Amino acid sequence: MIWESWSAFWAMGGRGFFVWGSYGALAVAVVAELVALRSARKRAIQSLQDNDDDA
Amino acid sequence: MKLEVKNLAAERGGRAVFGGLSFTAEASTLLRVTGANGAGKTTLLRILSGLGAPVSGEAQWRSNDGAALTPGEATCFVGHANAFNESLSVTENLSYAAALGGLALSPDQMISALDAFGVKALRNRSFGALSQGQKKRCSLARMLLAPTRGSRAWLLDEPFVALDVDTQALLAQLISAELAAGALVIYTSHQAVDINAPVSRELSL
Amino acid sequence: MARTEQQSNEKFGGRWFWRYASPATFYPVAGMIEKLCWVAAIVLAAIGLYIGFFVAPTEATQGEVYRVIYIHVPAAWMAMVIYLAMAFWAATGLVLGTRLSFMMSHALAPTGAIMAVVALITGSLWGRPTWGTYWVWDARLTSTLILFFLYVGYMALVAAFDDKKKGDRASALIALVGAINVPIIYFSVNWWNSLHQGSSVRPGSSSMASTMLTAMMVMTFAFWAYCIAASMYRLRTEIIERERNAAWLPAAVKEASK
Amino acid sequence: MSLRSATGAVFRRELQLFAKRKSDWANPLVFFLIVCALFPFAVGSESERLKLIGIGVIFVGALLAAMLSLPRLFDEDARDGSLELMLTSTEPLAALILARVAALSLALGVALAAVTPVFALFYALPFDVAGMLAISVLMAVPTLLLIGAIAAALLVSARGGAILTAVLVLPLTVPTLIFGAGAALKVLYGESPMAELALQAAFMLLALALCPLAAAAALKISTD
Repeated sequence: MIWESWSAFWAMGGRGFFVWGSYGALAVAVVAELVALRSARKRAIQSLQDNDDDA
Repeated sequence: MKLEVKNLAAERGGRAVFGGLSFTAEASTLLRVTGANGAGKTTLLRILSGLGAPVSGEAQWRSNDGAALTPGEATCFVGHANAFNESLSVTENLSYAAALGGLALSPDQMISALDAFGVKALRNRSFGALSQGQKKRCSLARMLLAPTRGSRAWLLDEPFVALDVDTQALLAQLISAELAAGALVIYTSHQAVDINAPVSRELSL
Repeated sequence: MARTEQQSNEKFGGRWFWRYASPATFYPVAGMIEKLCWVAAIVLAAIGLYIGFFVAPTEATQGEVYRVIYIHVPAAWMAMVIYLAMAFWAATGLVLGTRLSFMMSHALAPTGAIMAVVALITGSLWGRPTWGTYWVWDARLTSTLILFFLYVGYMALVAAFDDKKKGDRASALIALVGAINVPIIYFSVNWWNSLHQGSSVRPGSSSMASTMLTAMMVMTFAFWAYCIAASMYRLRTEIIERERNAAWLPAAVKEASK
Repeated sequence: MSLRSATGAVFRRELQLFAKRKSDWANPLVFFLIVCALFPFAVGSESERLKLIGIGVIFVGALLAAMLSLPRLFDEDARDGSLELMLTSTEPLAALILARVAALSLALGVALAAVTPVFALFYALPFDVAGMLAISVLMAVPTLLLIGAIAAALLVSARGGAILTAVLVLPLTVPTLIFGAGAALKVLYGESPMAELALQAAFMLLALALCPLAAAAALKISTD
């Protein structure tokens, strides 16, 4: 363990905002992409089923 | 002039319009393409003229001695649009069309082509200033630009639409003359028009 | 020589690789690749972050903020790599006419654009404490910005065509044009940057301890896995949308959602 | 022989159109003038400050003005059907497109380069910088139009063509912008602009070799 305490870990030597901000931005981007992927898939399957009903 | 179509399939906007189309057409043949709206008549003409690409199969033009020709060398396509620029004069437009078609055009020949459609007097007018009927006739004069008659197959998409009775008869006459000179004429038409032809066939899509 | 898919099928129909050009065959394969990559992405990210945050020491000149490079550098690389992959599939599609290839490049583009955005945001967050400002016209950041514009143009072009086949070919062509331009843009931006005295400090440019390097490499593999998984997921959605009339599809979708 | 007459016809027609419709030629110049006149209102009128931004403003203004002319390459022809003449020509499409872009570059490039030194005076730039800027603009316009021809060809039949053309083309003009404006900057700093000019020429040649082929492929795709 290179950190003296958890609070030192979160502080990141005073640069916490930039380090965690970066990781936060990545997390937001990934979550947004996953949500978008999910909803696009749902829409596709929904319209596929509508297609079946028509037939 | 000869056309060989083998197993041609085409689609428009992602939908198949026709498939498995095979036929050959020899010189002096008049081929009328018929079919309901959306059957692919225009699509077929566009493929034959090299404007469109088939999904599968092929259409091959050949000269009388059997050598393969590109659609550009073998055909003259006249579609719905006039293909003339409104700001330029009739002769400027015609000589542009001739140069792109690989035809060496003499001034005399241009005048006689316009004369055949009775629009010789309009040759120096700006195309945009003409009436619809005059525009159509000027634009049809493109078919007569080839130096020797019968050297290019005519592909005409609904050529009789928007023509008055006299011009229709005139066009029918010109087509007959072209066929007599050994050309191949393929056209689409909803209306039946009397055209004198050595061989007359119909292709139903 | 460009062919249509049918014409390629006549030529390559019997070969082994041709089977995988069919959406029906590739749909379940994509599903397997996707599952594998989700797992790999999570495991590798966990390992990489552990090494990066708990094993790798503090960097001598930049302090703790250097830990941003574990995501900044992989994201910038992925933005680049995905563009090349996109162009590769676009070229394949143009030559063979295979619709699966076009779908592949459509599926890659959004993930590539997101990677470019992540690289830009993390780069400027890294830049604030290091350069004193959020944005410096640094060569690498600037190139990534232009790469992002290329992604946006590509996606806008795909959306501009109602005729899917036309959109496929048109966007593939622009992807290729972009791919030829990318090295030229990188070269000229570098030239411009050296002329206008940009910053010389860059994320990851100073000497790095081997544990830092290890963490960065592991994270890079995690990013690869994530990007492959996300694009495979998007590819399968696109297959569902575009092959909606195919007989095999409902069964395959049901099988996958079990 | 017939290749020469076909490309010659395309070239001549473009110039005839410019001669008949003066506004096609005047509007980009007026646009260019207005763009250049707007900036001082935004940044202030001190000549030292204007000198610094002048090169960039004029160069970007010229690129945007040239880009506004891209739709005229194929859009009107597609509407009136004369694009079909090009597509069914016996001569290679790429050569015809090259002739067309060459005529447009000649008309527009010369016009834009001719007014560039005048605009340079607005920005208190010395004469040698103004001259170099004119040369740069003259070299950049063909490169931009060549790259732009690809996008214009792709978007002949697409929705929202004009703005999308800009989105596709502008990022690709970055190298031209860097070296074009860079050459003038070098002169402003009293250094030799030869390296920038050579690179700009190299890009132009590369565009000359590749873009007509790509634009021909693009036109086939969008009109199929």
